[in-house]
Amino acid sequence: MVNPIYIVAILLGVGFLLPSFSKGGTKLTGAIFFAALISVCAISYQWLTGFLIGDQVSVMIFTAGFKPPISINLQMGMFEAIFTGSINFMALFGAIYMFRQMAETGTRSFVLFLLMVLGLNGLVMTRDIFNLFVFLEITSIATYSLIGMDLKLKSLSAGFKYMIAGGIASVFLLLGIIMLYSVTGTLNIDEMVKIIPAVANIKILTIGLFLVLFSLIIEMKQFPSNGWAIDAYEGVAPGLTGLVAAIGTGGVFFAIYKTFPMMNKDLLSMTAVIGMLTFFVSNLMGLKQKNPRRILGYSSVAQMGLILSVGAWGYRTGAADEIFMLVLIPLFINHFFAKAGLFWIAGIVKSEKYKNWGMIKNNKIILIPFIILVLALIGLPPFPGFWGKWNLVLFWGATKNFTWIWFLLAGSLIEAVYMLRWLGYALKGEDTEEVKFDMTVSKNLAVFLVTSLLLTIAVYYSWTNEAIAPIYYLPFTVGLALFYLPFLPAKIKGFISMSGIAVYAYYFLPDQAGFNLFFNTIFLGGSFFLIIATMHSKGKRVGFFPLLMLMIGSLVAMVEAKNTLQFFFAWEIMTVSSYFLIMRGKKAQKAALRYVIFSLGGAFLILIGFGYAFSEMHHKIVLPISLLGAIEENKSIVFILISIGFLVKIAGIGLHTWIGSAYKKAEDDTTAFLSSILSKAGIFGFVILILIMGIPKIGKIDIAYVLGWIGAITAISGTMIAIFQEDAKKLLAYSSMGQVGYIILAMATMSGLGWTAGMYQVVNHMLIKGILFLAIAGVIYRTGTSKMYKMGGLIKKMPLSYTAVMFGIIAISGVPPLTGFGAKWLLYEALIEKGWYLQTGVAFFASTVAFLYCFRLIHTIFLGQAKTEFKDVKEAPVWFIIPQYIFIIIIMAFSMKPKLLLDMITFAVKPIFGESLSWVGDTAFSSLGYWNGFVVMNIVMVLFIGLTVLLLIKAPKVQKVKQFNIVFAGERPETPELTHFAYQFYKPYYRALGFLVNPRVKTFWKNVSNSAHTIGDSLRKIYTGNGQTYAFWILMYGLILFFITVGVK
Amino acid sequence: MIKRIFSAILLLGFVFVFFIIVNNIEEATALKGVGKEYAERSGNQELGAQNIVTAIIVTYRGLDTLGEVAVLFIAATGIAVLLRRKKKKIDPGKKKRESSEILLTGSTLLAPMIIIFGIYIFLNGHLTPGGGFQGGAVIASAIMLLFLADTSYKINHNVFGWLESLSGFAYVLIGILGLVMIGADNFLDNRILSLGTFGSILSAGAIPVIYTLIGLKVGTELASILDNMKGDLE
Amino acid sequence: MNITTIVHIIGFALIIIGFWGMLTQKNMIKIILGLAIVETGVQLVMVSFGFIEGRTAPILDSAVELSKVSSLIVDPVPQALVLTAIVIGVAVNALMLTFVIRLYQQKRSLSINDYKELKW
Amino acid sequence: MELQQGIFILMGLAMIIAAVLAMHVKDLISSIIAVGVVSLFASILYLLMQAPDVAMTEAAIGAGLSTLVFLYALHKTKDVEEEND
Repeated sequence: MVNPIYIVAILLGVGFLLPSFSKGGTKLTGAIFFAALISVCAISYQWLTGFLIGDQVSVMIFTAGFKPPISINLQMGMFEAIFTGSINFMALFGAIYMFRQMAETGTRSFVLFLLMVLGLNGLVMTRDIFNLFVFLEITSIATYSLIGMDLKLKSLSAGFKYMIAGGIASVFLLLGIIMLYSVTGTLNIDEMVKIIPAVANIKILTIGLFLVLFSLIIEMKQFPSNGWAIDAYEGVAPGLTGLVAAIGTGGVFFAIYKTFPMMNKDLLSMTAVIGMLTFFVSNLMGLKQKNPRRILGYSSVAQMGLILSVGAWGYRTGAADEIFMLVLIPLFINHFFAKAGLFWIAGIVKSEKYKNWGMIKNNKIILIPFIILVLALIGLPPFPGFWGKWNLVLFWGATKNFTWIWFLLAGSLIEAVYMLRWLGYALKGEDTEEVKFDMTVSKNLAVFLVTSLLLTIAVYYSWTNEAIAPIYYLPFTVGLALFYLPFLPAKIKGFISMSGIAVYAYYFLPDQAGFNLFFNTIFLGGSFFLIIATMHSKGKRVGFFPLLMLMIGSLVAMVEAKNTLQFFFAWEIMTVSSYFLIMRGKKAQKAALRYVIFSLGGAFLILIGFGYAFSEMHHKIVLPISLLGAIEENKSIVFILISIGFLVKIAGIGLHTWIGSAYKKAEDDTTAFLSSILSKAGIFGFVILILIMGIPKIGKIDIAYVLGWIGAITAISGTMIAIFQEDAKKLLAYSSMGQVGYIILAMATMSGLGWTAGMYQVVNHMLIKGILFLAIAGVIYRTGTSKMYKMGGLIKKMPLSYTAVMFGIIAISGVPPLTGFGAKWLLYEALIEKGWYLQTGVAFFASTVAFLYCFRLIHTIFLGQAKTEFKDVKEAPVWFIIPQYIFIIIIMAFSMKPKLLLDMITFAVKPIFGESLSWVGDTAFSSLGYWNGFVVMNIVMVLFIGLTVLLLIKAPKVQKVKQFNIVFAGERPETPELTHFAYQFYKPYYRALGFLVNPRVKTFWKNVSNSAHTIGDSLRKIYTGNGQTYAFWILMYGLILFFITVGVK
Repeated sequence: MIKRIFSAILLLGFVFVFFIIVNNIEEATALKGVGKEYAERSGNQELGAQNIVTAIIVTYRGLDTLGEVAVLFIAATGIAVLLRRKKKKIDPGKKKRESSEILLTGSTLLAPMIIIFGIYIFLNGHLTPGGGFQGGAVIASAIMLLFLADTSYKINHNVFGWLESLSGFAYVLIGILGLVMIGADNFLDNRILSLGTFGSILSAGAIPVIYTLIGLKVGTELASILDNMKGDLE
Repeated sequence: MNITTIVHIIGFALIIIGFWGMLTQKNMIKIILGLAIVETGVQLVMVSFGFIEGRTAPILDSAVELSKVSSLIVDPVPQALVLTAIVIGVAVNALMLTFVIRLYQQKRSLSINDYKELKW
Repeated sequence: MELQQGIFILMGLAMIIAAVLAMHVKDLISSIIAVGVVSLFASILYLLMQAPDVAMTEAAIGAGLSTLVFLYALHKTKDVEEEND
């Protein structure tokens, strides 16, 4: 192993020599410059592999031939190797990015760059506190000079403010060092740690420790004394800011981390509180930002705040090393690569407003890294940030620090909001021509290197995490494989996906049992047929099938999750893939953003619930799902939190505002998936949760009762909203919200019959929504519009779609003989048996109202007279028709022989809830009555066919009236459509019951987001841009903290 | 006006903090810890240097000084980068007033004396107070005198440039020599040369050599800072 | 009132005056001057931490008897630290001044209130 | 002991007055000179406190060079036309 001191020697030696070679031009000096950087990377790479793979033990390097207290020593341990390695490699990438700018400025900029890297390496390795000060000064002065290098007004003014703050910080650091020296008699950190316990009561020691800590906190850019830092992130050239944000803060963080062992308890908790405060407040302030660089500035200050807080926590609770490896490293690496990459992309896309980043949507070279880095930054799987956050919640849960978990996840949700809003504009923003790209090769190469390195680390993390066995990633394989075949036409990709599902089902379904088998068959079977519809598109449909398969894979992986980590991993992958699927729709940006915020909010609530659960389980890595049942202390909190998370997925009342716009704006066949397959994920979550934990009680209130009412109110409000919709897809969206409400109501009864009804409705709803959405998709495909009052009389042109919709409506409204009736019958039986009469009343009313929107759907689209522009409309493409009729055949089969379906359900429900239905031949006997599906079906079939034949023969000659020759007292209305009967079909009902439906919940959530924005807006006003005010804030902050921690005594 | 009031309140708070500090400082009556260690080691001439502060700066805490020289070097380079003239515009004929005869001859006579004094300072760094930094500063003041006295005086850039980078590189080389000659823990060790007789010019191993190099480097660097700052007007 | 406390008081007074200058003066060069005064104050405090009354400088010339060195000389370590701190302080001040020069060339104003483009 | 303490107090007062002057006087040149005086007094104080090395550094670099750097900076930030008075 090369002695790490050579890192210092090479960087300094080459730094000194370079000016003398400047005669040879920047070509020669550039070559020497890169040679120096690469050799330093090689040394740190050697040490890094030595530690990660080899059995290298941490090494002390002495200088001047004497042992530490006499001379300065450097240390190369595991943590130092990781930090120096990442700093050196990122410096290399940064050098590649900034090469052109540095070559223009001349050899001296290479010198400054080398010495900045020297300062950072020194900062990480030194064990002497004054040496820490010297290396900190080297880093700062080199950074100031690099900042001022491009001589722009913004960089210079930001640099000047940076220097004032740096000057004040070094003043406090010097005072702190001399005080520590005067008490402990040594300058070596390890020696100090040994001596401090003996002299702990001396006042000067605590003041000295406080001063050292405070000066390094200023350098770490913590709120509220970090105005200068955010101006620097905004003003300075992005190439450099990327580096400062990544390695600059990384080096300073390691410096402060080194001093933590010396600090006493309340200094550490002060740091932890400061860090978390910075994380939360900076994210809040990030909401109102317009300039991409300033957004990244706030986000990087926030992330470093979090990392500082976690480091302080580690030492405060004594679990420093374990937390360092499990939480701190993943979080740091995540911030490290994501920030550098994003700043560099911000450097390439020259635009001051994130709103017109729409330009990059057709420039793949920038778009793909941008997406990956934004996802990594938010901490979505499989990136390191996800594992870091998981372990952090695990740690805080185990030590019962629940408020910290709330702050952590609230902060990351806010960060997800403004980052995904930015991503939305990048994917779907409109093209504004004034954005120009600086597509120099070196810049893109640097971004590419950073992104690919981050991906490899992400894969390494996911692969080696023992909580998730590699077999667990099987469901995602087809999705990931399709990523690499974008060139294939849609049909072949569709076929590959279907065969993938079939093979998976063939191998894995047989050995599953109970609800896992039940839900797996729904997910796999449903999506198998729905994919047929997706093959209607002629083009390649790049990106659709991989995302679809990832979603389906995540559903299946969720079902097979053994422990909470696997479950949450699958849940988040599902959120991400469904977000991108919705995003594919035209102008789907707002809807997708609302959807993803709600789902992420729900996912974070689930994570908080797990956090509460960990407090009793003390499991190292993860908590097997089965053990969730063994929780006593905060059982109800865990249940409520996790169930709210699932309610978001099902669009329960109060959390439903995303469903209308998301289903409307997504592509038509994606909506079919969302409604029939994806909403069942929430149901599955409930099933697992209730099976393991049962539904706890809080004091007298039985949560099951509350859940029942939530289901009932969701059902009634979903259907009520649905009636008044003008748009077919919105109508069906709110109808699926209502139908799922029934399922929750059924499950809340916690009785055998209730659960059978619930599961029956699950299957029923999956089939019906599959038919209805695909039929509407066919109609929209042909007519181009989804507004119902624009259509009409399509029965002659699209008879097959008509019949499919008719079957769907009969099934959904519960009219015998189809499966709908079975679902309603079982539901009412269960509710009456349970004694919930009021809920039965509400459910009954809701199902009658449901029939209203079904009638509206079929009447406005298919019946009445055809509009002139749709007279040459052909039948929906065959790809849409096939899955609809397969589902109809299944429905017919289940209606004829309900036993087929009910056996499957009781097979799953019986072991838990016991026998609920007894069978005699084809009639099912429940406690209240009996039902024979077969007989009913035959009678109705006979009647139905008879009537239709009769009508067809005697079809009376109908007098054709031209549709719009309605004359209003002599003048023609200018928009005839609006006079069409289909427009505001239920106007009178609206007048009567409209008050139930006006968007109270929507305004509630609007107020929540507005208040967050205003708080953020008012908070950021403290950064007035005046360097002096920033200095004032730093000193005032120091004073306040001094009186809080060191106090007066 | 409010800003003054707030600053006044803030500084009153700091007065109070410093009052606490001054109250709690108990006066040191004897050396302890590392200070005592250095005194005893220099007492029995471990490094052969009479000036203990120099011994500490050059050898015991050699990495600090290496870092500090780097700080000065970065500052000089940074100032050169920041004050570089974008377009090589030669100043038009606005002739500066020629300085008087007495001033010219006086300065040309005095400057070498000051430079010799500077060299004396860093050569005797390990014996009497003073050393590389002080010597370098004196040399720079000599060059400052020439700048002030003779407005058309231009320092010879490539000589200064070569001197600066070579002395810096030599300093790092001595550090590496320590590693190569003595052992893995002896970066910047001064015992690569013999310690010589206590109190003589060529004693205390490599300390005088290191201090000369530092003296030259600091001298040239401060001179180039002054030259850049002076630079003909934009 | 021994000497170390006197010098401590002087040092801390300088720091207060320096901060006062930095916070209230508009002119950027005045701010840097304030910072210079603060640094001088800090250096004074550092040296005074190492001072022991009635002892001589840490130079082993004739006045200091080699065997009893540790009871005769002042603490050399703070002096070594201050030496480095002075040089670093001057380097930082010089760099800040070049920033001010360049800023002046952009906006022809030395007042810090005129450089507020980057805010919120 | 009284004499030495008296000298220190005197020096201290002089420095504090010079520093206050430096901050409050309007004309920049005199405030730079005042800071130079402060650092000169400081180097004398260092001498009295048995720190010759630090005294020399403070005198040479603190008082000498930094004052000059400040003067040069001031020189370059005045408007060009009224510079050759």
